[in-house]
Amino acid sequence: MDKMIYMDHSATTPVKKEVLQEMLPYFSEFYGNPSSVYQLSSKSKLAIDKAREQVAKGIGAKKNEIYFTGGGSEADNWAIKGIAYRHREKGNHIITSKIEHHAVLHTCEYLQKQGFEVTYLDVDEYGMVRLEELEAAIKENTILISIMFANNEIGTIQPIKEIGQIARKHKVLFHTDAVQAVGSLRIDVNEMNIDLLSMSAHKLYGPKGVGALYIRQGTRIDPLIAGGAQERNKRAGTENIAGIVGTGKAVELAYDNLEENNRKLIALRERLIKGIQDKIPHVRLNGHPEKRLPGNVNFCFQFIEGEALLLSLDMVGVAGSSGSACTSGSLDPSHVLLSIGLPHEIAHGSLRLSLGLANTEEEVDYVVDQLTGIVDRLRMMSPLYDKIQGGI
Amino acid sequence: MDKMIYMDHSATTPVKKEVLQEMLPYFSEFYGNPSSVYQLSSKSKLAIDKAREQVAKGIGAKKNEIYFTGGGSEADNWAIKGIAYRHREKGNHIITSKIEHHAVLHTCEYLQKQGFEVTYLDVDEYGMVRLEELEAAIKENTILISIMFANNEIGTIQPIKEIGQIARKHKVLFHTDAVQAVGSLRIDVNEMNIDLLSMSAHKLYGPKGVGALYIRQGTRIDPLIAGGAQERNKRAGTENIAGIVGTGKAVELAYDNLEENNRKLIALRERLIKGIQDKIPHVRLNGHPEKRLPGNVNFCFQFIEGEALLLSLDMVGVAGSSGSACTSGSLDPSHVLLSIGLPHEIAHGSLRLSLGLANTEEEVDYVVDQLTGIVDRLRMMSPLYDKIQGGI
Amino acid sequence: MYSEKVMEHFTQPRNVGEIENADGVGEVGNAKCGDIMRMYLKIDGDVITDVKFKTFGCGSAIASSSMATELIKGKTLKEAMELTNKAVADALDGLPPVKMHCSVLAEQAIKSALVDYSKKSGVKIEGLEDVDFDDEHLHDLPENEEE
Amino acid sequence: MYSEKVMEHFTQPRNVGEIENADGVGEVGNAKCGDIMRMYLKIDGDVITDVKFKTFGCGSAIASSSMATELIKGKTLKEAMELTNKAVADALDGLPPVKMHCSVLAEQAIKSALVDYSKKSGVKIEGLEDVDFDDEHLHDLPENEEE
Ligand SMILES: Cc1ncc(COP(=O)(O)O)c(C=O)c1O
Ligand SMILES: Cc1ncc(COP(=O)(O)O)c(C=O)c1O
Repeated sequence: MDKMIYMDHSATTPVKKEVLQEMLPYFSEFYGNPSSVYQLSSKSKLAIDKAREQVAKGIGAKKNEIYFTGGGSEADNWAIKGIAYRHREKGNHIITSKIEHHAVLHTCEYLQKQGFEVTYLDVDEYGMVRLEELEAAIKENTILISIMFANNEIGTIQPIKEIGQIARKHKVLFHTDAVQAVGSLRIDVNEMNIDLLSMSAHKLYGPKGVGALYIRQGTRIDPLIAGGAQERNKRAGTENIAGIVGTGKAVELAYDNLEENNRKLIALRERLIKGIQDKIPHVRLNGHPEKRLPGNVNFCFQFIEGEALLLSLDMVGVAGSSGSACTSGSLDPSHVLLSIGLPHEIAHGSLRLSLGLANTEEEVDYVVDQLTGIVDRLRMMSPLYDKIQGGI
Repeated sequence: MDKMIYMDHSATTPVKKEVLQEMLPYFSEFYGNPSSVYQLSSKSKLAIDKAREQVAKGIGAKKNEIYFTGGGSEADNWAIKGIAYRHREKGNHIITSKIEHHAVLHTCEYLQKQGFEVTYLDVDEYGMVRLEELEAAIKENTILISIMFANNEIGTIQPIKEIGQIARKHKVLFHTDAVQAVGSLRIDVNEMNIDLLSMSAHKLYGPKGVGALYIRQGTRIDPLIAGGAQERNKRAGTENIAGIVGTGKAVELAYDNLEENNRKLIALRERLIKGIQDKIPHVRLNGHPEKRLPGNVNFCFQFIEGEALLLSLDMVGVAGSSGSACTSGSLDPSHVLLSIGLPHEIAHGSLRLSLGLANTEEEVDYVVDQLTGIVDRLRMMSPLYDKIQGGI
Repeated sequence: MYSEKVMEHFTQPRNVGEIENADGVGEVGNAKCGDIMRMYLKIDGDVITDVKFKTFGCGSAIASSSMATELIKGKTLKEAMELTNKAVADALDGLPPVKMHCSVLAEQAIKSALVDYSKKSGVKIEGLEDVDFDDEHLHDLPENEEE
Repeated sequence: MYSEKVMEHFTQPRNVGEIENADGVGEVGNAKCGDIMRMYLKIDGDVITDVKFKTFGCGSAIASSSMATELIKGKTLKEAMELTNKAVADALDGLPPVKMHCSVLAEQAIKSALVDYSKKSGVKIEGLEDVDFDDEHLHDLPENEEE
């Protein structure tokens, strides 16, 4: 195979042709600043308005509850810091989980330095938050629960509706990092009692550097980026019109074809999982077997290290990712893999293949095939495998 | 004239053809997440690296001192909050001016609520900060001076080098909001003793929703957006590669042709200023007559209101802006115009025409012509003009 | 932003000007806030036979003045008293929320001119006592749901 | 990210495997940190006649092992003792800063095998006493200039 097989859609996705097409006029033609009075600007205003409507529709929100941001990380930071600072008088306790994205975890750690108290909930072996533990963690001074919708590494989908119910019952605000879920899963912020929800366009075939925060009407929150009156005084900065237009279109396309896309992705996912399990010994599927993102496959391959695996895959044209320390730029392997109870040496051997709309059965079979050889080769080099083989 | 005459380049600019051209491959072709291991990602990494170099070169900085952001407002918020929170132990006093952009002013006001102390310096009739006042305002607990490089409304350029010297002398960090200056004026962060500098791509023919903060090496600063390890652990979020590439290219182009462009812009500016002064009575040029942005023209037309002026200009195909309350979405006219000592009723009648590379002498003459008629018509309707004419 | 009707009345305002020896003249608003409206009425018995205005203000202030003068021209004093700001805005096919105060100003300018007429002529006009000419609080701030 | 040399030694590593009845065997690193290197030496008098390795680790760990074995094969014990991690990295046309610890590991694996040889054979090797096999602090954190 000569062309690249891209199986890292959870890291980012290419911008869809239709999405880019909608964006293009807003760079050099309809470039007016929406805050201006003249006619050129009304084009920008209308475009943003339409995108806001598209995004709102995707998650069952009202148009005026969508605030565009510079990405998923900004949305997470804003939601958590914005609520924390604004509601400090009411309380200073935040509940989150140990498997959140760093945009949530590092924000919470930052707030701890500023005097906030944070509970990091454990998860079970599949990466599920336990509802009883969540409810038991709520205290008088709890102001926010932040639990991700679906995990970016192992794909596990949380019981968001139930978490929302618990939050509502205790009158605590509920934020969910839905960066991996928007465009992949049906979401209804009302049915699910979600008060704040983060999303990022580049995970759903939209452009990078733009995202949105859903904020339930009436929710009091401090701005993260103060300044001009954009986004109804809540998020300053000249609007990234092309990016916003792309976000709207991407969300619309994703939800227009969700069931069909997901049927296809789940079939590919199961084929890939089965292929690996059938062909390669000493593997472990990470994440929940059913409650997982349609395109997510995550395995640990014992006795070998993930970066070596990725490099080898890259040599044969396959793009994936790993929770190994060598790829995370830190000393430890992925906090998510450790939180589901994996020992370090196993976690180092993880591989995530996240499928997308362009992947095919043929590609899946090719990847299984290549992987079999690669894993074998790396194991033959590994002193750990050696010990197992030798019965030591 | 049938085509629009755009004279609102200080609000935003169209993306240049060459800039968009460089950006395009990074949407759907070289879309790899730079944090990944495979080859596709190295394209993204290299592209960001090149852009960082281009931006750094533009302002005389080192490559590793440039941090990309989601725009100018984010850069301003980050610089000020990041320094304030990080250096709180050293002191809680910030000095800024009364004519800063809202991204700076509202951030400072926000910090005041959090226990910081802020001095807002007055400016003279031209909008200049007085150096003695600045120096006198520095106290034991001063941690940051934030003075904009050039004003977005009246175009006045501050004595940045001298401010930098004062800051250095007193060992206080110096941030400058150079959103209007980058790509319009020569900048050297070392010669000018600048420690932090904000910029925004869409003001210099780059894309919207992307900007950068220059942070002098060794400066300790808290992140505004925490999360992944992007931007050397200082600004989280998957990189807006296309936007960053566009920023780099836009800065490069601007500085490659700066002197030539500015000669042209200044000639147009002086023609426009002279035309208005010659043809229309009861006008006042706002801002410094010489120390002003090459493309900035700002007048007050007595007895009439700015929004009516803008609408009338729009009817004849001219796009401008005003500091009138009616266009700022607040009760009061521009804080900048009030700070240079204009009474409210005069400030309401302001018009900013900011010239760009595509404007021509012919367009300038047309605008002067149209403006003469429009101002006359509105004055004939105005009860204030009436009083003047009638000698009351 | 504005309806076509607003733009039409802004670009071709009706009844601009002054009336010499007007029977009633009213002025509301102030330059500090960016809008002043002055209305001139010519009154014959019970009927407003002519009306003119001068306005310093934004597009919708000028359009509101124009529309308001049109709506009361040839009408009785009672009918003029019944003109609401909403009627002015509706006749303009609506105004943006932040601009509604312009229509309020137009209503007040008429009432202020009627007060002047009433004072000068001694004719009592029902309802005029209750009019509040304080403009300062009429401006709407941009939408900000939370506070 | 990696030089061509690194990729070449990663994809076609030299001297992979074990030596039965090796004269010296050393193992450094630990699975927890994600890299283990084991080196086997065959020694004849003063000369390393054969060397093999097994490595659990990332691409640069495998490439460093491969290069290190190449650099000491056929060399004297003294020459092997003089091999620095920098020499390994240089021979690979450089390693990214965060990967320099891999070359350190390779140097240590050799020294550890020499220690084993020294113990088993009773042959004293100069300089071995000073070697520090603590690996934990070798990993570099991503650049963060300020702290
Ligand atoms: C001086 C100044 N600072 C900051 C900004 C904010 O930049 P942005 O709109 O890109 O966030 C602007 C423009 O809006 C500006 O003119
Ligand atoms: C679950 C999750 N949250 C947040 C983010 C951050 O989004 P972005 O990189 O767009 O800032 C990501 C992806 O990077 C993610 O997967």
